[in-house]
Amino acid sequence: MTRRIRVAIFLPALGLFGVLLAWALVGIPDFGHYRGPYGYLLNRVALPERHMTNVVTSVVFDYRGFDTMGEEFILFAAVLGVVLLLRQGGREQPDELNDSVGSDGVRIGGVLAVGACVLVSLWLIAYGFVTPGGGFQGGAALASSVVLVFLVSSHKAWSGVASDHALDPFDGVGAGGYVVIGLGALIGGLPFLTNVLGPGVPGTLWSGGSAAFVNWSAGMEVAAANLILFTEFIDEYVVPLAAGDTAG
Amino acid sequence: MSVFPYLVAGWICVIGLYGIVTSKHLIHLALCLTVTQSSTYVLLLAVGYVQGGGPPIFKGVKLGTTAVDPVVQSLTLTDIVVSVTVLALILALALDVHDELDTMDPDRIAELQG
Amino acid sequence: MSWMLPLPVVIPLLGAAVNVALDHVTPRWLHTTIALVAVTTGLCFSIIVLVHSMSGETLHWFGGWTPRSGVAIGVGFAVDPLGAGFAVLACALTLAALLYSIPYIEAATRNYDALVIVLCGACCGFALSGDLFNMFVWLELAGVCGYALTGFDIRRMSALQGAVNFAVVNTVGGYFVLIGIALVYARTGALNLAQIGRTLSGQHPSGLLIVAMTLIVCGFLCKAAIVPFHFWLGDAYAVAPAPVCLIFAGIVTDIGLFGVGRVWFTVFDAPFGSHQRFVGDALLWLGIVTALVGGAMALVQQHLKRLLAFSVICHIGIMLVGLGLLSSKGVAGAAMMLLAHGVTTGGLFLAAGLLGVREPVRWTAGLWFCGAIALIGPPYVGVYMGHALIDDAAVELGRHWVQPLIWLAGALAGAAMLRAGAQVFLGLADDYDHGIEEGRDGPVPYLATITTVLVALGTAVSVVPGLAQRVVRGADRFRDRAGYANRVLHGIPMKESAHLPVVLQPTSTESLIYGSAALVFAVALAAFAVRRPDAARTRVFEPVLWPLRQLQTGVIGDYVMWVVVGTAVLGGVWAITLR
Amino acid sequence: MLVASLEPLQYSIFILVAIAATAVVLTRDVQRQIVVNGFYGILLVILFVVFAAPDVALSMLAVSTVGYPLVVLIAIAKGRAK
Repeated sequence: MTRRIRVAIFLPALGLFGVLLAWALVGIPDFGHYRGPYGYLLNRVALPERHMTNVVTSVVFDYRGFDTMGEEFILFAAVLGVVLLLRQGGREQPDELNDSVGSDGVRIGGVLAVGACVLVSLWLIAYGFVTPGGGFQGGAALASSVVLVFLVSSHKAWSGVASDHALDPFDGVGAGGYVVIGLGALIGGLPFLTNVLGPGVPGTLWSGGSAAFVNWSAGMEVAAANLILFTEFIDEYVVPLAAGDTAG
Repeated sequence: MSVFPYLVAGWICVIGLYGIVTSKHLIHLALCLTVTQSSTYVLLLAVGYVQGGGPPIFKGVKLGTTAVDPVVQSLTLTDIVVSVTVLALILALALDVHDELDTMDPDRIAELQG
Repeated sequence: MSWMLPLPVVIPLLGAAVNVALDHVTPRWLHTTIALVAVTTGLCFSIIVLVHSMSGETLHWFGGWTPRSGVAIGVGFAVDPLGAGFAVLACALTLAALLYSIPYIEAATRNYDALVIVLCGACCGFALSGDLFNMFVWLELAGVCGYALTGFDIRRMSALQGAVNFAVVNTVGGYFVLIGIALVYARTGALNLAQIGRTLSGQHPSGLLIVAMTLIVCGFLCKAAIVPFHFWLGDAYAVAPAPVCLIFAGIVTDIGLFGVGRVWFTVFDAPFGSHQRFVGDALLWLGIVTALVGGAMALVQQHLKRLLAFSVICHIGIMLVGLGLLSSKGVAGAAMMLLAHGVTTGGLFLAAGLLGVREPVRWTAGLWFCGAIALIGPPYVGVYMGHALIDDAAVELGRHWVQPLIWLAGALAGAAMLRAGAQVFLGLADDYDHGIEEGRDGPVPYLATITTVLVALGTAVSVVPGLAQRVVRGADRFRDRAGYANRVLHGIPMKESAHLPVVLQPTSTESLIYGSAALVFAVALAAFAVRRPDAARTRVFEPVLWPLRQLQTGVIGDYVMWVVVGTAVLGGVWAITLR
Repeated sequence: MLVASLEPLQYSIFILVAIAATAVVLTRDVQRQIVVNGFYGILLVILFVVFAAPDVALSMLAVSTVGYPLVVLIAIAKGRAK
């Protein structure tokens, strides 16, 4: 089938699809007039019952914590998949790759920046139950800040920070920790993922109860998973480059 | 025009699909997939929006203040973080295809496959 | 005992996490052991859950968030016998696949076991869940595992292309489901299936609901590979390693159909109940077309696993016919067929895998023919009981024309398998490219034993006394929207029901005749194709199938185009008929 | 009340997002596309803030500043290198 035939069949179908979609969308209650009841109920009860000021995080890690466990495992499985695909055939690590950034100023500034970003990320995870943030956002931010190490220093420094030997345990423990906390409640005779330690003190680090631990394990998992992913891609990029250097 | 935000979400979905079908490059295709996915974020958040409502965070705000729906936000935020890994998975497949066939044009790939 | 419900899901997931955490410090045999233990534990618990779900308490609210005055505030598992049975099947087939993989998959392949058991957990979660978004999460998880498992066998280029097509089509399908969920949420403000159904009951069918249903159903049908969403399946299943194909064919494809059934009988039955004929008929026709296309395409394949892939499409189509009849017997027929087909086809994929290990042996040939006959379904063999129940359901609704069409489709796929068996296993033709990667390791007796167990179980499904009656009872519960909502939202237990007999389900004379005729037809067609291959190819197969093959281009743009076309057409048809 | 007075801002950001999404799709050159996509990501972040969803905005920010660009740029570089 040529491209022209494909587009000729596709455009009318897409038009019909769009019309149907629009027909559905105009049936939604007017913008800004959400009718509930789910969200309104949670907004009402989350603070009094769970002592968490950030309702979104309480939904993510407490009310619908089981969904989040599934999402976390999507991350986990996708990373396993990327590793499986990119690490086929046991790629060699380059011995030495002279790609360090020349200026000391850049390096010092970079290290400071990395430190600051890491601190902000940890703060995002820790105070997720109080202010915007939480394990998912903080974990992603943490991984992003560690990638800065690669950008401001050398590949050598990077591979010291992010090797799969160091990261895989975090990945596994983060994902497994979530399940173990859930199972803990189950062994105690309560439903899976029951928040046994809550409610905590509103506005503090411990406002989450045991959901705070869930939050931290999710943060660990998200950060480790993203870092493994970035490591795999960076190696994919750097290693052939290094091989090219030595050959040329 | 108070359904305008939903229609924007619908448009993003449709244009993303258009990009996927007409794409000539697997990386382009993967990014179009993320565009289609972003339509779900826009739609979900628009659905849960309350006019005049603040974020569902009651830190320094009296409980009972009008706030938007927290559920759609929780559904969206995990999905966004996950989307990178799924994108990476598809790109990893695309890279392996490229290693073998030296092309990322879906039409050419099918041709070379026979 | 409701504490057991999460275990078939979380134990495999925990096993995978432990495997990865210990990745660099422990040997491979320990990983395999952990995986096997996790899946076996999941299997045991899912069997207990199945037994209890027949009568007892079957709810689990995660985090202890029970509904308040009919509003669900957490995620819940609500298990009925069909869901629990699906979880049992998922764990059992995964166990078989893992055992087969021990010698079959290279030891160097890291993370393989972990991905397989996460896939198992995801499928169980999908079957047990009572929450729309939670179902979506498990669907995505199963998808992500699936893409990676398809593409990792990198020695063959086509594996990658199959995986890319699989990934893109199913990702688009997933977005459709999510948009549908957003629409439903906008209307009802709920994610719990029972609560959505309750909110929508008595509501007038609106454009929003019609399109939401279209999107959710089409997203699920992408996973189930129903025409015209099916193109990716041939590409993907033909290239995945044999044990992975076993899991795909047995459970991953089927969760799409399961999802369609689940959302219809708990949610959309409420607003569209008075128009259910139109919904059912659309599914019925999609199913018939899928079955015939799958059967016909199977006939012309020269590649063993591709042939099996099209046979999967054929049988998925027949199951959709059963589902589309929307009656208890129809659903039960689909479930019986799912069981028999999943186990048998899985066994056949493993038999195909055996070819790569050693020279073809006669024992394998016997297995292959046994499995092929089980998939045709002569009286009381293999898929027969599923066929017979669907027949009964069709007759009850006055649709006699359904029977010959689906029996014909099954016979076409069966003929293709008989022909391939004669050519590949008995060596009646040399030019048959069976498409199996040679050079696998593994002790043949060990692998053949697993294969034999699966084929034997699949063949014997129809003669298990009392099974069909229990599946029909399960289907009754699967369809009971009001009872489901009462149990989930208000904790009202079900009524005590009469004890079921443990005897063979009687079937109609028509089914007996059709079953026998299908076998005769398949054998005759296969014999013709083997004896006069050129005549068969040039006069019969090629002219009929040329257009179908032209569509199977392998270009991802074409496949996504068909997804949009299918969704738009189905949505248009429902927009006209359901208003 | 503050948000209610931002009606024109809401509409303009919606229009911008729609235009940017279209631009991402229509940019056929992948190197240019990743730049446009970064811009689209930032617009989405702003949109999420307008929707009173700071959590989602943070999520998008973390992902669209490093995640998408890094992964895609390396894929592009890899594609060019061969």
